[in-house]
Amino acid sequence: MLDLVIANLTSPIVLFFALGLAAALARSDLVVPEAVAKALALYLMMSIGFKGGASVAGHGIDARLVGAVIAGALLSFSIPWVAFQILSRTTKLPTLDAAAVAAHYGSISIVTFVAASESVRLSGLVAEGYLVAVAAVMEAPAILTALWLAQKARKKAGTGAEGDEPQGALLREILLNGSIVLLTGAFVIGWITGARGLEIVSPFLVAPFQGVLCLFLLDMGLVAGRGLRAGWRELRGPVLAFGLYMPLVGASLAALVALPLGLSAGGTALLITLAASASYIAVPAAMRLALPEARPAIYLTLSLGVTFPFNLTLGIPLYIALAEALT
Amino acid sequence: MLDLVIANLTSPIVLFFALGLAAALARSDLVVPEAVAKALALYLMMSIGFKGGASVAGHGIDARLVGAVIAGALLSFSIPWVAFQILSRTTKLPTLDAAAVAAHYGSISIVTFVAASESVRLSGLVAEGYLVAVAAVMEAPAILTALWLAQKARKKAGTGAEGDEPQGALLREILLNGSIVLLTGAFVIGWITGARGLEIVSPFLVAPFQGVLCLFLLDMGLVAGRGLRAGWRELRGPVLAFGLYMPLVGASLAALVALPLGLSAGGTALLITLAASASYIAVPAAMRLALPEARPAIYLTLSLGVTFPFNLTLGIPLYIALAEALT
Amino acid sequence: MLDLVIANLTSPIVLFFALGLAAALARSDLVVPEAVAKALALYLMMSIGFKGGASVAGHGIDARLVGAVIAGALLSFSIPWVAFQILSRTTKLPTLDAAAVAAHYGSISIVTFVAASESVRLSGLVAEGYLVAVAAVMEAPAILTALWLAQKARKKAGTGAEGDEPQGALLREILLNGSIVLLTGAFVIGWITGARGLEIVSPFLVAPFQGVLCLFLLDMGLVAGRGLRAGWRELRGPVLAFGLYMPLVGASLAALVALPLGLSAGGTALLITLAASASYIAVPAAMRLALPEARPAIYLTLSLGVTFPFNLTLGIPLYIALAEALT
Amino acid sequence: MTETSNAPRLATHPKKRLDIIVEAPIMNRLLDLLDRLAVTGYTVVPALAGRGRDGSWRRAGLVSDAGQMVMVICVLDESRVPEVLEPVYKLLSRQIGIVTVSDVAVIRREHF
Amino acid sequence: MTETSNAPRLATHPKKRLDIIVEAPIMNRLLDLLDRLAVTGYTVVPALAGRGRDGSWRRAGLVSDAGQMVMVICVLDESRVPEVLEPVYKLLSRQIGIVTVSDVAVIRREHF
Amino acid sequence: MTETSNAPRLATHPKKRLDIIVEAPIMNRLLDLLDRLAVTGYTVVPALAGRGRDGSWRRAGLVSDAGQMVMVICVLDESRVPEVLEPVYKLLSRQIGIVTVSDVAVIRREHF
Ligand SMILES: Nc1ncnc2c1ncn2[C@@H]1O[C@H](COP(=O)(O)O)[C@@H](O)[C@H]1O
Ligand SMILES: Nc1ncnc2c1ncn2[C@@H]1O[C@H](COP(=O)(O)O)[C@@H](O)[C@H]1O
Ligand SMILES: Nc1ncnc2c1ncn2[C@@H]1O[C@H](COP(=O)(O)O)[C@@H](O)[C@H]1O
Ligand code: NA
Ligand code: NA
Ligand code: NA
Repeated sequence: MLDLVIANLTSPIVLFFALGLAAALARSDLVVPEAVAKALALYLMMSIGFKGGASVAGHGIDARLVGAVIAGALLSFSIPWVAFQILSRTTKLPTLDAAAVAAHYGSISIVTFVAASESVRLSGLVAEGYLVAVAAVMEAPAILTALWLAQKARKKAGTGAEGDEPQGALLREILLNGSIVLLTGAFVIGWITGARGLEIVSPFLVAPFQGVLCLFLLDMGLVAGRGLRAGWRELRGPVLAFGLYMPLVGASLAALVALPLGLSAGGTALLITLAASASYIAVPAAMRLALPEARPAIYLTLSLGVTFPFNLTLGIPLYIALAEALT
Repeated sequence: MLDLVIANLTSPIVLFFALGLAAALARSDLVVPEAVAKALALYLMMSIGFKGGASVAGHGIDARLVGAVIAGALLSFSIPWVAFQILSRTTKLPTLDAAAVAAHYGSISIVTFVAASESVRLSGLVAEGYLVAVAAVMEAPAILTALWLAQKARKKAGTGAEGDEPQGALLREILLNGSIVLLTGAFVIGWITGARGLEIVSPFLVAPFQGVLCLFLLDMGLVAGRGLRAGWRELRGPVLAFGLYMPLVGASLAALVALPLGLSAGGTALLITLAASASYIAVPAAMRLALPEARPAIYLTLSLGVTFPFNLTLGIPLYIALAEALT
Repeated sequence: MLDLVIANLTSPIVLFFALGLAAALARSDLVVPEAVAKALALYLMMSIGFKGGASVAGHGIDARLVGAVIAGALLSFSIPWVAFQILSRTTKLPTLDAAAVAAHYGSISIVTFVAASESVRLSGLVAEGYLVAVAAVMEAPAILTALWLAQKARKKAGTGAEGDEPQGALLREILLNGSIVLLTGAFVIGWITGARGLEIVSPFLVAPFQGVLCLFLLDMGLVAGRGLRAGWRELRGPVLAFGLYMPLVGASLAALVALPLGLSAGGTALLITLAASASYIAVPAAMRLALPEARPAIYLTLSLGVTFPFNLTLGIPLYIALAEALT
Repeated sequence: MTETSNAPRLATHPKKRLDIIVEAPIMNRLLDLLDRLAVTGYTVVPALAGRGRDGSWRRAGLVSDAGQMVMVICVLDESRVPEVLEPVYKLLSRQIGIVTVSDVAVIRREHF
Repeated sequence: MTETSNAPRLATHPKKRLDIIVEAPIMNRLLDLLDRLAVTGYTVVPALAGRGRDGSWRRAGLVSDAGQMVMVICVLDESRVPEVLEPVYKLLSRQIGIVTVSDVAVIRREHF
Repeated sequence: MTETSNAPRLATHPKKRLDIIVEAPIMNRLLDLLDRLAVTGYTVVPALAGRGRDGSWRRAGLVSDAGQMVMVICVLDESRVPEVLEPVYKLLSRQIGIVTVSDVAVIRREHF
C-alpha cells in the first residue's frame, strides 16, 4: 500500500493540487478565471458521464447495476444521519450548521471520484462503468435527509422557518441541479451511442482528460487554499477532526454495503470513495437556498479544505487497499 | 433516407442538443458560461475556416469555386426578398419585424453547416472545401436586402428613421463582424499554409472538433430552450409555420441554383443547407444596430428555437437526400 | 536565413497574429473573451513549464543548467540599466516612464519564447529543456533594477514617494506573480514526474499546443492592434525606434553571455530570444503597483505593439541565425 | 432634489433606485418576487468580491455559485417603494445581503 | 445635498452621475457619442440579466451579443447634464434601455 | 432626503455610499485598507471599459490585469466618511481612478 500512496502522491494530478494549495497559502495572485473553472467542471461531468454510459453499453446491464444504484441511494440517505449524530455529540456546532455539514458528507465529490478512477486504473483494476450512475444518484438524497434533520431541530426549538419556499420548488431545484443533469444526460447519451459515439467524441472527452484534470486540480488547490486561509479560524479541534475521520466512517459504511453487491475490486473502491467523499458544488448551493442560516465558512472549508485533500492524498490509496482486501 | 434520419437523430451531436433543450425547458440551472460559449464559437469558425482553406490548397481552385461563391451571394441577396413577401402575405408581423426575420433566413447558420458537413461525411460523400468560403460570403448580403426592404417600407409609411448612423459606418460594422473576419481569415491562412499548416494545428483544430461540437450544441440547446420558454408566446401560428417551411423554400432555391454549378453531391447538400439555415449570431447583432424596432423575441426564437432544431434533426438528412437525387 | 524568415512569416502562428492585428486595426468587433485569453495564458505556462521540467528529468542536470540560470538572472538585472541609459540619452521620456519601459525589456515575453522554440524545432535544432527555468528566473529581476533606477531618480529630484507600501510586501507581490508561480511549479512537477508524467498529460499539454498557440496569437494580434490604435500617438520617433533596436541590443548582450556557457545552438537561440523579448504580462502589473505614475500607454504599446511583432516576424529568424553562427 | 430645472430642455422625473446585493443562488427567487410584484424592470450586475458581517469572499475563489453575490438594480416610483421593500426584506431576512434606496431622476417616464 | 460640511477635512464637490443601461451592440456608438461630447470620463459595467418593457433576458442565455445590456456610468458637472442628456436620449430613443441621473459628490475636482 | 416617511412600514436609515473606481492591481491594497479601517462591508463590481484623463481602455483588449478597473462600493455611516475618505484618497492619489460619495437609505441598520 505504501507504493500506492507514493505513486498517488507523485501523480501530476496531486502535485498540481499541491501547487495550487501552496500558491494560495503563499498569497500568490495565480487564479483560474471563474468561467474557465466552470467550463472545466462541465467538461469533467460530460466526460465521465459519457464514458460511464458507453461502458455500460459495451458490457450490458445486470442486476448488480440496480443493486449498486439502490445501495448508493441508501448510503446517501443514511450517512448524513450518522454524521449529524457524531457532530451533535462531539462538537458545539449549532444544529443547522451540523445539518448542513452532514449533507455534504452524504453527497459526493465528483473530482474525488475521478481521481479515484484514475488510481484504480493505475493499480491495474477495472471498475464497472455504471458507478457513474451511482455517483449521480448519490448527489441529492443527502440534501433531503439534512433538510429533514433541520426541520426536526427547528420544530423542537419552536422556530419554524417562516416565509419558506414551497417544498416542491426546492425539490425541483435540487434535482435539476446542473451537475446532476449533465452527468446523467451524458451517461444516457453515452449509453445510447455506445462505442460508435465514444469513437467520435474520444479525442475531446477521453484523450486529454487527465491533462484537463491537472488544470482543474490546480484550481481546486487554489480554491481550497483560499478557503483555508479565510476559514480555518472557524474550525475548532473537534470539527477539524471530523473532517478527517468522517471519510473513514463513510468508507466503512460503504464497505459493509458493497460486500453483498458482488462488485469488482475496482467498483468497490469507487463506491467506497463516493461514500467517503464530500460535496462542494451541488450541496453548498442547495444549502444557501434551503438552510441559509448555516455558515458556508464552516461547511465549505471542511469539505474542500480538509476532506478533499485528505481523500486525494491518503484516502484513495486506502480505499483501494480496503476494496482489494474485501473482494 | 429513414436510416439517415435515425443515424442523425442518435448522433451525439443531436443528443447533446436535445439534452440542453430538455434541461432548459425543465428549468435546470445548467449553464455554459458566456465566455466559454463565445470561445467555442471562435473555435468552430477557426477550425472550419482553416480546414476549408487547407482543402482548397490541396485540390486547387477551379471555375466552380467562383461560380459557387457567386451563387451563394445571389442566394443570400434574394432569399430575404422571398421570405419578406411570404411573411407579408401570410402573417400580421409589422413590416420591420418581417424584414428582420427575412434577413436571418437569407444569412446562414455556421453550426448547421458544420452539422451537415459531419452528416455528409458519415454518408460517405465528400464536399468541396471551398463551401466554407461560400458560407462566409453568404453571411452579410441578406442584411443589406433586409435594410433595403425596411427603408422602402419606411418611405412608404413616411417614417424615415431620424438620427440614423451614416450607412457607410453600418456597412463596415456588418462586413467586419467578428465571425465573418475569423472564418475568412482562417480560410485564407489554411489556404496559404496548406497541408503543412494543417498538420501543425490538426491535434487542436481537427481531432477534438466533434467533441467540442457536442459541448457547443449542449449550449445551443440550452439557449434555444430558454428562448422558447421566454418567446414562444410571440409566435402565432403562421409565424411558427414559417419557421418550419421557410428552410424548405430556401433549400429549393439553392437546389435550382446548384444544378448548373456542377458541384459534387456533398457540396450540393452543403449549399442547400446553407440556404435553408437561418443566422442567430451575426444577423441579430446587426439588427439591433440597424433595425432596433424589430423585436429579438421574434426573430431569435424563430431562428434558434424553431428553424435550427428542425434543420438539425430532419432538415439535414432531407437536404442530403435531395442533393443525392439531384446529382 | 531568408528561407527561415519566409518559413517563419508563413507559419500559421505568425499568420494568425497578423489576422488579429489586421482585424483590430480595421476595427472589427472580433474579440477573444478575457477569461479565455487568461486560460490560454495559463495553458501555455503550464505546458512549457511541464515540458521543460520533463526534459530536464530526461537529460539530467549539469553545471550548464546552473550557469544558464545565473546568466539569465544577470541579463535580467543588467538590461534595464542599459535600456534606461539609452532612453535617457535618446528620448525625452520622463524618468519614471523610462524606468518602466526599461523593466519591460529586461524581463521576458513567454510567448516570444514559445514561438522561438517552435522555430528552433523547425530548423532541426534541439534546445536544452532547462531554458524554461531560465525564462522563469528572468521574469522578475528586471523589475527590481527599474525600481532602483526610479528611486535614484526620485531622490535626485527630491520627490520621494510618500505613502509607499513597505518594500517587502511589494517584493512578495512581484515574486509570487501568477505567471512565475505557474511556470516554475509546472517545471518542478514535470521534473518530478518525468517521462511517466509527460505521457499522462501529453494529449492535453503537448499535442494541441501549437493549435492553441495560434488562437492565443490571434488574441495577441487583436490586443496589439487595439493598443497601437489607441497608443501610437504617444510614440514619438526615438521611442518607436527604441522598440525596434532595443531587442537587438538585448540579443547582443545575451550572445556575449551565451558564448562561455557552452549551450547548444538551439539553447543559445532561446537565451538570445529571452533577452531580446519584452514583457507585457508580469511587468505591466508590477508597474501599476510600484510606479503608478508611469504611463501604460507608452510601455504597453512599445512592448506589445512594436517589439513583440518585430521579434515574432524578423527577430526570431535573426536570433537563430546568430546562434548558429556563434556555436 | 433632482428638480427638473437642471435639465430645462429634457424633463426628468424623480424615482427611487433600489440596490439589492444578494447571493447568486437566491437571485432567481428575488427576480421571481420582483416579477410577481410587477416592478417595471430591473438589471442584475455581477459582483467580483465583497465583505460583510458574514466574512469576505472572492468570485475567483469559489467552485460553486454558493457564496457569490450579485447586485440587482431596480428603478421604480416612490409610491411603490414600501410595497416592494417589505417582501424583499422578508425574502432576504434569513439571507446574506444588503438593500439600499436612493434618489434618481429619469427621462422617458413611460418606462417606469 | 452633499454639502461639503460632511467631510470637513477633504473637500467634496457636487456632481451628477448618469447611469445609462443600454444594449451591448449599441455601446460603441454611445461611447463614441460621449467622446464627441467631450465628457471627462465614463466607466462601463457588465449586466448579467434584466427585465424591462421589452421582456427579460439573461446573459447566459444568449449566443450573440444582441440583447445583452451594459451599464455606462458617467460622472459629470451639473452644468453639462442637459447638453449630454439630449443627444444620449436621441441615440437611445429607438433602442431598448434606460437612463437615470443622480447626485454624487467627488473629491479631486480636477478629474471632472 | 430619504425621509423614512417614504417607507412608513419599514424604517430606513440614511447612510453614505462610496463608489471607488480603481485599477485592478491596486484593488487588493484598497480592500486591505478598508479592512484596516474596519468598514462594515464592501462589494466589488467588475468594469468592462472606461475612459478618463489617462486615456481609454477595454477589458477585452488587455493581456494582463494592468489597466483594468474595478468599482468598489462601500456603504457606511456618514460619521465615518471623513476618516475613510482621507486614507483612500491618499492611497489613490498616485493612481488612476475616481471616488464618488452619494446618499442612500438602508433597511436593517445593524448591517452598517
Ligand atoms: N456596507 C456594505 N457596503 C457594500 N456592500 C456590502 C456592505 N455590507 C455587506 N455588503 C455586501 O453584502 C454581502 C453580504 O453582507 P453580509 O450579509 O453583511 O455578510 C457582502 O459580502 C458584501 O458583498
Ligand atoms: N425599472 C428598471 N430598473 C432597472 N433596470 C431597468 C428598468 N427598466 C429597464 N431596465 C433595464 O433596461 C433594459 C431594457 O429595458 P426596456 O427598454 O424597458 O426593455 C432591461 O432589460 C433592464 O436591464
Ligand atoms: N467622469 C467619470 N465618470 C465615470 N468614470 C470615470 C470618470 N472619470 C474616470 N472614470 C473611470 O476611472 C478610470 C480612470 O480615470 P482617470 O484617472 O481619469 O484616467 C477611467 O478609465 C474610467 O473607468
Ligand atoms: Na459521501
Ligand atoms: Na439561409
Ligand atoms: Na528581455
